[in-house]
Amino acid sequence: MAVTELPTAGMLPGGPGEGVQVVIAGEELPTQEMTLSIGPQHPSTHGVLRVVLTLDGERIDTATPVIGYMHRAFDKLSEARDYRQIIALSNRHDWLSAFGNELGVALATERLMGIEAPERAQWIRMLMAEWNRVLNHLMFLGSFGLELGAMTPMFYAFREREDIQTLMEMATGARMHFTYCRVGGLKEDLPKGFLQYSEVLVKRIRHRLLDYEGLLLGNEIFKKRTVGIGVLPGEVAKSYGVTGPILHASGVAEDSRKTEPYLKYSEVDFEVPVGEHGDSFDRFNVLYHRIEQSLRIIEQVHAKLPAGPIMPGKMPKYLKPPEGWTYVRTENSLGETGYYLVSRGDTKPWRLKMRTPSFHNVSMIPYLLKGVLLPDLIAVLGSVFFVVGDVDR
Amino acid sequence: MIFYHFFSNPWAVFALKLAAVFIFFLTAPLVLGYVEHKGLAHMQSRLGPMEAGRFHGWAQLIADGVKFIQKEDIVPDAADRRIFMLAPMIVIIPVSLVFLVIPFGPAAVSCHAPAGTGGCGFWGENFDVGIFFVLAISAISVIGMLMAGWASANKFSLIGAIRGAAQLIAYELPLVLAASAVAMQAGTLSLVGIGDAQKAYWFVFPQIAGFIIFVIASLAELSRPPFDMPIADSEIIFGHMTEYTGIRFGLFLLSEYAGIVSLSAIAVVLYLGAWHGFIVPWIPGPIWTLAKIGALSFLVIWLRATYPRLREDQLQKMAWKYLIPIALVNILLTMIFKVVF
Amino acid sequence: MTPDEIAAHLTEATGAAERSDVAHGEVSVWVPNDKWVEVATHLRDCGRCHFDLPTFLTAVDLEEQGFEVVLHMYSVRRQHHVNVKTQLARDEPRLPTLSGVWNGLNWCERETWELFGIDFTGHPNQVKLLLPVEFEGFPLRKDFLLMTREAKEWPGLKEPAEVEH
Amino acid sequence: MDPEATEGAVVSWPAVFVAIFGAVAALSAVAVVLSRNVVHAALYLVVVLGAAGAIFLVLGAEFVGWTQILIYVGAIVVLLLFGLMLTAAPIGTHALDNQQRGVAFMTSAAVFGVFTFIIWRSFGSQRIHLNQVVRTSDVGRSLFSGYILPFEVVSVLLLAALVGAIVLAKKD
Repeated sequence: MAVTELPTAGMLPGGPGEGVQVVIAGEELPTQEMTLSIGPQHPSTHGVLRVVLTLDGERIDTATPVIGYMHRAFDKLSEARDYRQIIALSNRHDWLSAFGNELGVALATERLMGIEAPERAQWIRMLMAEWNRVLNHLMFLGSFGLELGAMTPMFYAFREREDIQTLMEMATGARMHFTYCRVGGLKEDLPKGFLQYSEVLVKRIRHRLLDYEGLLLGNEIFKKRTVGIGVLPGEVAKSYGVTGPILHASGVAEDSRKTEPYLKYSEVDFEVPVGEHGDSFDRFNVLYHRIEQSLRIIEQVHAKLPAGPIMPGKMPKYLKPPEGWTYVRTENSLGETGYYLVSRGDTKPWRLKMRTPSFHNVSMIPYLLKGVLLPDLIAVLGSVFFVVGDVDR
Repeated sequence: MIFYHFFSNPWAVFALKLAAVFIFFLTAPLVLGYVEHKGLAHMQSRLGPMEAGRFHGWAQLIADGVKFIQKEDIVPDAADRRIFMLAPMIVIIPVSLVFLVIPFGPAAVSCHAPAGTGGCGFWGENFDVGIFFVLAISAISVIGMLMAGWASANKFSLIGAIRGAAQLIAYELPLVLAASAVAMQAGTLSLVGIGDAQKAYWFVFPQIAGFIIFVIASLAELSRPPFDMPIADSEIIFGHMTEYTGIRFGLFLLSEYAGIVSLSAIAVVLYLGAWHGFIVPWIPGPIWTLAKIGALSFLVIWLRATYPRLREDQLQKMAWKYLIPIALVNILLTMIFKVVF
Repeated sequence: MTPDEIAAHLTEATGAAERSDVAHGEVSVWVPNDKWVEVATHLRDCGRCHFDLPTFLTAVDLEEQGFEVVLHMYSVRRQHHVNVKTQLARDEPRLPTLSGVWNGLNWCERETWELFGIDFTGHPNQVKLLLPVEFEGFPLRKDFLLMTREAKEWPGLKEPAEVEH
Repeated sequence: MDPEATEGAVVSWPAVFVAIFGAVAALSAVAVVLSRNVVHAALYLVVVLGAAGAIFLVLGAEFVGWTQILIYVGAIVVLLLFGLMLTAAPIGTHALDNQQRGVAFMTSAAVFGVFTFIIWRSFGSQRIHLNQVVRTSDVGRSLFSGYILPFEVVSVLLLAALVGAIVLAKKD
């Protein structure tokens, strides 16, 4: 049984969601193909994603993601809500990076209205966004290990997440859906003791990251499972609109914090870790090093955080952006989260399109899964970081 | 006097031994399971069970057992009913039989036990071909696994069972080869004889390669991490056990932990000097055996906290390309050693 | 290239740009429907533009003016953006597919099709993506009302100060 | 196992056990053939082979008995089941019947006759002495002295099979 050559770059026959033709060599006995439905309730799909596989033995012929189980009609809902409500709606989608989602809505509205958040608010936003990024990456760091059978990193990751959630709770009052951003600034200033605890946490997490290095990155079996598995060339990644850590792992250092700095990212010093081969190991490695970079940014915020107000002195009573449109992109934890906002001068947006990284990551899955072994499905799926809420919106 | 009469009747002693073996078979997995709960928890910076039985959740597994018994025993509609129900027994019976031959101590000095009552000593039965018995009987469990996977009428179960069977076939060979090198070294197939032969030195020293192979192969036989692909939860839910509930599922779990204890015990007898102690040799042999079994079982648990799992083909490659050739060379070296010295 | 340069280049190179606009640092270029694929391909292949990352594709309901389809592209190498837009008639909106130009637009077009009812001709697999198969209607059209809102107006529609007592 | 019973009486305990296991083996063998489900057939085969192993054990040939179980039950039937499940073994009744019953019956009857004849002629008048357990060392000694040529021939045969299997598997 022969499987058609995999195109290394460029177009796929049929594209994602389409069955890729399998050529069965004529002279041999055709083996029976098996259809296996992974999900919607499956431990390794992070929510309700379903992947329909056709298998030849344990080798995957085609993989078709089936999404929509968590579709919550964000686009339609936001046409019936005002801007403050949308902030609360938006942070539900990628539930692992709630602050990053809110930030985009606030920035888009601010840009249309011509408001600029005060200095301090911008620094704090950056601080929160980076902590949120660490929170998000820790989750994937842990769960990826778990999917490969290493259960300990998961518990370690949750230990660290617990600490960070406590920190976030101090400022925002929430543990997951922070709703801390406001159009124009922030809900409240940082509470007393927040920065001290934040500094302690940076040190603690930096120290504990060594555990992950020992348990996963330096682990022979982990390397055997991930090196050379699910190779995604940079060109293919781009053609699918893949952004964030997955794109970085494929060797493309595209990060809007660098190329189009928003907030105060131009004033802090950090690097964009990139991978060499674009395999599962690289994606994981990039994620790990992104945490280190986020911690670096957080430390710089500690040092540079100015005093001042957190909301502009004079805000209009009603948020009514003037007629116009804009697209704001932010480098969220998993990649580019963008908001395409069209306003007709009303309290509600005329159209708000949420562009999420997970949607594009998942649309690329059929490419990565073709021809891999079923156990590698996990090594691949786990390294294509996505949150189902972020896929379906 | 009545005690004397009782103990002088070999059949009564044999019955007593059987009862002791049965109790050990039921309790050792529970203790091990509890150690796994707590040990794993502390390695992962959490507490583990804390409620059942008040003191550090010591009764957790008993509570689990009660729960398993109470739960409904569901047989899927599409399943092959009889085979589905039979499979857990086929898995657990061979594992329990292995406990019969584990020697915990040396033979008694004066002994008049008639044939068939197992002789005198801390074991259930002393077969002439003990090690062979262990390997043969534990191979039967695979059939139960295949039956469970096939009869469940679930694709995940079937994949799990097929993986399990492939794994067990591949690792049966290095296991037997490593064990036969020990048998050659000791000059006997009897487990008691092999234990006796380690009076001067433990076989782990001359047979270090064999020991490592034996441990790796045992882990694979037991489907324990890093070789737990047959039940890889993130891929195929729970392999051949996916459709099982209640007491039948409990039997599968019991057999897993009993398997850890029994294979650790066999490794202790084959390599780690059985009941022979060191530094403090006045401690009785059975306690030494138990301590060593405990240490080896703990290693099995420890590995679970440390390693991710390998892939099926990597596992097969390891067996056929490395373990089996090394085991064969090991036999050859043992042979030369035996002939020369 | 700066936004203005991109707009100028597009007008000049393809001759397809009807008009262009720069707002908040974002450039939009409106092209006719029949040049849609040609423009996208040109933007991908042309060395000066080199748009290699299709960010998203979506549509906006303009009510009586029909629909506006928006394709946002980014160039990783040149680090610039462009929004290519085209307007479609309200009845039977139809546009050639771009899933042959970029893999990543396959899902975007499926989504736009099911939410706006814009038919992408030549799409290899135009089936429901997010919505259940049996769902009827195109929810993101302005004439598709939210069920609950049909029954009762959103109570938070008016600010408390605006409510007449 | 009363020594007197084995010595004097016509019906000894081992004989009873051999009869029981023999009956189990025979019935299961019939079930293997009559079973319509290929996996059921394979599982009946396990019973047949297990009963054969048990007969060896009863007769004092421990090593041979356990070998029977290790090799046939633990490896060969597992391989068989493995192959069946990988190819086509649907659950439920699955028509496995073919129209060659007459030929099959004649063949098996012939094989049965030939084996019975040979075994009867070779061992017909011999008695098994159950008091002495066959020691593993004796088995080994006779295998490597009296039967060394057949042993080596079988080894070569297995080697050839192994090479053949590798060649077949390499084709992909």
